[in-house]
Amino acid sequence: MRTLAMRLRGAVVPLALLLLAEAGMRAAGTQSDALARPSEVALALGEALGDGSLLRASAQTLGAGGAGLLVGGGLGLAAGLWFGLSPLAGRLSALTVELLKPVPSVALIPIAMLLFGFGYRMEILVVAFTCFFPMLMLSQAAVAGVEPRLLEMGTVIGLTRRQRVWKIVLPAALPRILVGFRLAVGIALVVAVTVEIAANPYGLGYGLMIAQQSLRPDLMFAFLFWIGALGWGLNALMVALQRRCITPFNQGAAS
Amino acid sequence: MNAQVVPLGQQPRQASSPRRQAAGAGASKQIRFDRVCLDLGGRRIINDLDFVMEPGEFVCVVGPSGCGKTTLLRLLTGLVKPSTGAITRGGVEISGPSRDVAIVFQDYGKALLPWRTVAGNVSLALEAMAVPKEERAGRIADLLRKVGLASHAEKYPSQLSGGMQQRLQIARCLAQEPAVLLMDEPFGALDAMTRQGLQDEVAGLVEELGTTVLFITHDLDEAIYLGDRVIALRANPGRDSSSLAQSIAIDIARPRDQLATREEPEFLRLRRHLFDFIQEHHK
Amino acid sequence: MNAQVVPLGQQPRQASSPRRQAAGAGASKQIRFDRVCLDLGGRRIINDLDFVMEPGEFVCVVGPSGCGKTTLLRLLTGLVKPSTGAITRGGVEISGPSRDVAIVFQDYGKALLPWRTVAGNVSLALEAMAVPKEERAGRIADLLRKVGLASHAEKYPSQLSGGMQQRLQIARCLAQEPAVLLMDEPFGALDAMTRQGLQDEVAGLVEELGTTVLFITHDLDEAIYLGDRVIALRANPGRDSSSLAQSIAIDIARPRDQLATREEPEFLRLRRHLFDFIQEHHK
Amino acid sequence: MKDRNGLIASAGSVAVTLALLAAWSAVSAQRWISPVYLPSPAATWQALSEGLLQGELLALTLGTVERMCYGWLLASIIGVALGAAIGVSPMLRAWLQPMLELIRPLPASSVMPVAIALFGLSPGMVLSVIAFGALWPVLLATVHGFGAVEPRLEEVGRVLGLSRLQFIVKIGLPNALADAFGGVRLALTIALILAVVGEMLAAQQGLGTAILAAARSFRSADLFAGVALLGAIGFASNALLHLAERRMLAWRR
Amino acid sequence: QNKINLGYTAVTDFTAAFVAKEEGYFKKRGLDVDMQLLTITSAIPAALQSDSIQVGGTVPTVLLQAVDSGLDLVAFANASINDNTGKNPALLARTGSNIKSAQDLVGKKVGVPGVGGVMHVLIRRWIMEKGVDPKKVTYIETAFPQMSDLLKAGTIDAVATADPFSTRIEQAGTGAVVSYVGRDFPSGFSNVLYAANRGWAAQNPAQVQAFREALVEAIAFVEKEPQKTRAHIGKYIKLPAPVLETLPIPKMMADLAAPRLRFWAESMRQQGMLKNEPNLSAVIVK
Ligand SMILES: Nc1ncnc2c1ncn2[C@@H]1O[C@H](COP(=O)(O)OP(=O)(O)OP(=O)(O)O)[C@@H](O)[C@H]1O
Ligand SMILES: Nc1ncnc2c1ncn2[C@@H]1O[C@H](COP(=O)(O)OP(=O)(O)OP(=O)(O)O)[C@@H](O)[C@H]1O
Ligand SMILES: [Mg+2]
Ligand SMILES: [Mg+2]
Repeated sequence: MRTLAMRLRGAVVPLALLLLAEAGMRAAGTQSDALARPSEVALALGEALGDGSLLRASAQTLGAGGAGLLVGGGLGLAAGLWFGLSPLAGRLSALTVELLKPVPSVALIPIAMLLFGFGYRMEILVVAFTCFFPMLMLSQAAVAGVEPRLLEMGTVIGLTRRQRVWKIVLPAALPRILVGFRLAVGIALVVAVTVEIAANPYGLGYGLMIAQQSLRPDLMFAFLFWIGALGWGLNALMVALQRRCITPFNQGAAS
Repeated sequence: MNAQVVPLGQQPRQASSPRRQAAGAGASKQIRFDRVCLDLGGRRIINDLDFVMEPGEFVCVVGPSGCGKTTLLRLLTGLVKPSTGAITRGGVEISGPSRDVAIVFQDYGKALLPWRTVAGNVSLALEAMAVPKEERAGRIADLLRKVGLASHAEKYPSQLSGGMQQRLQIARCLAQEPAVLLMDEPFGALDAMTRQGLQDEVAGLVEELGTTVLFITHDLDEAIYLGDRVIALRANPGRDSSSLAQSIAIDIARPRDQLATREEPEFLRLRRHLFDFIQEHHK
Repeated sequence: MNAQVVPLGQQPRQASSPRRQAAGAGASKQIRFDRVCLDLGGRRIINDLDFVMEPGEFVCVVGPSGCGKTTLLRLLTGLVKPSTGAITRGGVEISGPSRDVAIVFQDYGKALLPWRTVAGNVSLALEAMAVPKEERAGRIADLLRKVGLASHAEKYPSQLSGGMQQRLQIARCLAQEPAVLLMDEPFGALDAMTRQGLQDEVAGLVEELGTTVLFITHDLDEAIYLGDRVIALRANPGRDSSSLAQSIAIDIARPRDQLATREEPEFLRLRRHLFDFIQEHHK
Repeated sequence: MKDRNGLIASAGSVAVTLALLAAWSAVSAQRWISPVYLPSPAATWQALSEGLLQGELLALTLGTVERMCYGWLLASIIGVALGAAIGVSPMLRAWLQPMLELIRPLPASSVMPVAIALFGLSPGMVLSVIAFGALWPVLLATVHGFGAVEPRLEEVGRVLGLSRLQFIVKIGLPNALADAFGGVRLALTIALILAVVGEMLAAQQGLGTAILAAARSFRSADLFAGVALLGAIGFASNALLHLAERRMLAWRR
Repeated sequence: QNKINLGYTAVTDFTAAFVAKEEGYFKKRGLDVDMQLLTITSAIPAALQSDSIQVGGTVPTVLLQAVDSGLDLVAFANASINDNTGKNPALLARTGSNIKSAQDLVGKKVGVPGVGGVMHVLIRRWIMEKGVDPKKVTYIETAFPQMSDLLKAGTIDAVATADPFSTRIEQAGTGAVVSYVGRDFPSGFSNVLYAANRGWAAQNPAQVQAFREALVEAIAFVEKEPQKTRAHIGKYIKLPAPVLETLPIPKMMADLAAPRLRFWAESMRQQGMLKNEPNLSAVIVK
């Protein structure tokens, strides 16, 4: 009962804002190629869901974004663990990482386009590049932040390096690695959509652009809303995963 | 039956306590501190420490809070390197932690894996030693029984009281079957009865296995009751005086008894002697 | 000069120790445990606890590890609520923490702000009480001197030894000038001399200020030396027997003395009595 | 001793970077990849120095830096404040978090058209979009930092009778600071990216427009010069932040 | 038979290709053409270069700049040409801005659909020919659908745009036409053309030829059957029906020769957009 009420409360603010927008636009009689009333957006959303185009576009975006996430996030995690575990490797790579990290993925799109043309490979490359660094930084920090006493203990009881990684470092760093992964999931979606907006002729970003160019602001906002909802769902999934992996007892290891 | 008050820097030439003869093969290595100094944060914490631990010897360390007892113990594990001087074991310089040196940390709360149960935490040591899976359960149950945690095997550390956490740490160290056991105020969080029980348990175990023990405590009675020798450290040694203020051999027969031993005149004499000495050096 | 062994559930009618008459105005509230039970994780930790603390009284709690001493203290702060029964102070049920109840936690490492210096940690309590800035420095220096940390004011907790961290926590509690002081094995990490010094310091302070004290220790000598009354808790009370195993009034004159008091026949008698009682109840 | 190790590590780190540069140089010299896509380091350096000394690259760079800094500052302040509020108040969490979670994954690039329609093509609009995008890591990390306060410290706060505000300022914030700093660092990177995207989409003069122009006309040396400048900006700002972090989190060492 | 991926953008300049596809003129000549709608013109050279598409509809400015930078692209057919009787492109000024001529644009902000794109180059040339320094005007990249809102908000003072957007801006009352810019230039220079990778064009001369022939046939159809043509357009450009009805169809011409590109080469050199003098005949394959 109470949790239901709590959930409903979360919906109050956005609903109020939507109603306000609807009322305001009706009152002002807004006529625009770039804006649409919430009610029109809702209709367009229903239509796009009904004809399957939205779901198809979602599958394309999620497929490319997911593959990019796996490649970039996986490599980032591996590198983060490596750099976190071996301070030498971490320090040697520091400058290169710091120099490459701020390179915006959008600046890469033209280069990736020339190399691969449009298509999944290009999108995966750009998404992977973008997911790589946050995952690397956060997992490196998570590993470096493991309670030193635990590592000392592990060394003293004679765990091998490998065992220390598996039995101490990873479980202790897991909560923060999951936070990083959650972030990376969000980034992957955002970048995948951006690549589609800027170049790739499929997926949600492409749909968004086409809707805009076809003078369908209602459909454009429907896509925008759907992207938000998708991100929200992914995040909820990640939170559930976090809950499963972190019991009340090992939570303390996160901090 | 006389307290050998050994002048600083000199060590007893011979193993005089019965325990030392009982030393097993695994412990047949002398530990030697050779003019060890250590600076931390620009301050001299330990100065000119020079002493020898015979294999199988049970050495207790006392001294005021902050005098460097924990630091001394960390030096022995190899977790901290001396600024000058060397620490050798069996003639070889200690370069880093080794499996046959076990340590019971003072801050027990931080040395346990919060995501493993009581049994899981003990298991960690067995896993480190590559004990086959099927053997582990039995040995874990055995160890937990020894420290009185048998009925808490499935709890997480955060569900244990302070004393129980410390006992868990001890169980894990015993699982290691170490040749050298370092204990940093291991019984500080225990009640009197549990403490006495564990004192005898540990004393018996190390005697049997010939383990060399360095035992930090702030309880003089405990130091005398357990030790073959008691070492007193000096706070703020500076650069002129050695950290080692005194080394007192305890010539009381083993096995010792919680009631009888503590009433022996030699025990009382040593206690008074140590007490006076420390009081004198305090402030 | 007789140990009043009070039957369970009954409390002394009158304040009989000199300290209780010295109770100041801030402490003029009786604390009453009224048939308190507590379950944690489906287990009965504390059962049917029923006793009264007079204003200004110094009550020591002893009992085996894991018997619920820390839990009892947490009940008094209001951090934990009893499953059944009630705890009142001055007739009002304790609903949550209040500033005039200070607590020294057992796990000192976790109770300090790691990002504040020693002085900053003490300052926290003064800030909570809205002490004007210009007054703080003087009071902090004063408190740090009392616990022997004057020369470490600018260090961070991670740079202190265990004992020093605990003394810092005590200083912060004293800064609160509490009417009720709850101490959970506060001297467990201290060396014998520092410990004795702080025992006398704390005893003197609370006597002067009329503070009511609940003091957990596993050292029977300490309990008798400090307390007006010693309470022994029973481990695993189940649902039939009360957690309160015994309540012993300590009728030894104050101020007490580390050497003289501990040699008094009454002290030794009480010590033996408590010891026997606890040994009997152990296991 | 420590300083010497640090020096060696820094030198090693520079060496690794130089080695990678050399590899790049070799690849472009061998013409394994056409210079249309991959210019040589020398060509990039030339484009860079010419652009900075003679062209308008310097002014564009400063424009981007300014935009990034303001957006980032805005994001950090709002993120920490909002994160603290949400981290402390379960009430606020219940009301706001679901909506924030819904807005968070919206790509800033797709929010831009809406922002343009609502606020016009002003610098203020670009700033608000940068702040919007860079806000999330700060917010998330701060909320997490508040949630991860050691339970014992929370009890200390309650026992000391700290007011809500005092608890936030004296315990919550310092405790969250370490986490928040991670978020703030990430926010800086994102702010830079969004400044560039903003320039590309909303026609504000800056490195973004320069890169876009280079990309459209396939001047790869100019493109790489722009990207290298972005890397340099990110590196320098991060280094400054690192310095600040080391000062503020001195207790960790 | 090889498949041809044809990349195009959502403008009616590609009407001939839509018709050729729909009426089977491609198929008749053995061409298997797939139509791929892209959102940005400037992505087309990269897509050609990487063989994501074999034929791309693009504008001369983009093509010339790509070639100038070393991409080996060629044009082989024309899509549309400038028509100095038409209404596209148009320069519209914000209502109340008092912009009546090129002189009035000094210090103002003009929205163009793509910086460096055809309209941008054209408007700068127009301003210059009116005797004004085009550098004294600020150009802001603005997507077509947003132009009306931005004019209204006062963010920009004028826009260079085309139908249906110019008509919609007029109808909404947010702006008024200053000049139909295309009318101030001669008819006949290429506005949109079909390009390919040089390698592909060299290997497939027959297909190039067939493609051109199909376009010629389609242009004849467009003139005969305007109603059917609109229906075909609706399939490839998704616009609301009323907008589609009024959409003007530009003048189309499949034949491509160097003179059709000379106007652009000149303008771009003037505006400093090309490093080298373009070799126009090498850019075109017959
Ligand atoms: N990381 C450090 N940096 C600077 N000084 C330190 C550090 N660690 C410990 N010290 C200092 O070293 C001294 C000895 O500390 P140590 O922990 O060895 O004391 P101890 O004898 O174990 O005390 P206790 O009985 O209270 O645990 C203390 O004065 C402490 O302040
Ligand atoms: N969060 C919890 N969940 C379940 N059981 C708990 C929890 N906290 C404490 N307990 C149990 O309550 C009992 C009493 O714990 P408490 O910490 O009060 O003991 P204690 O008397 O202070 O022991 P010690 O002297 O060792 O500190 C223990 O058996 C412990 O396992
Ligand atoms: Mg210590
Ligand atoms: Mg306890």
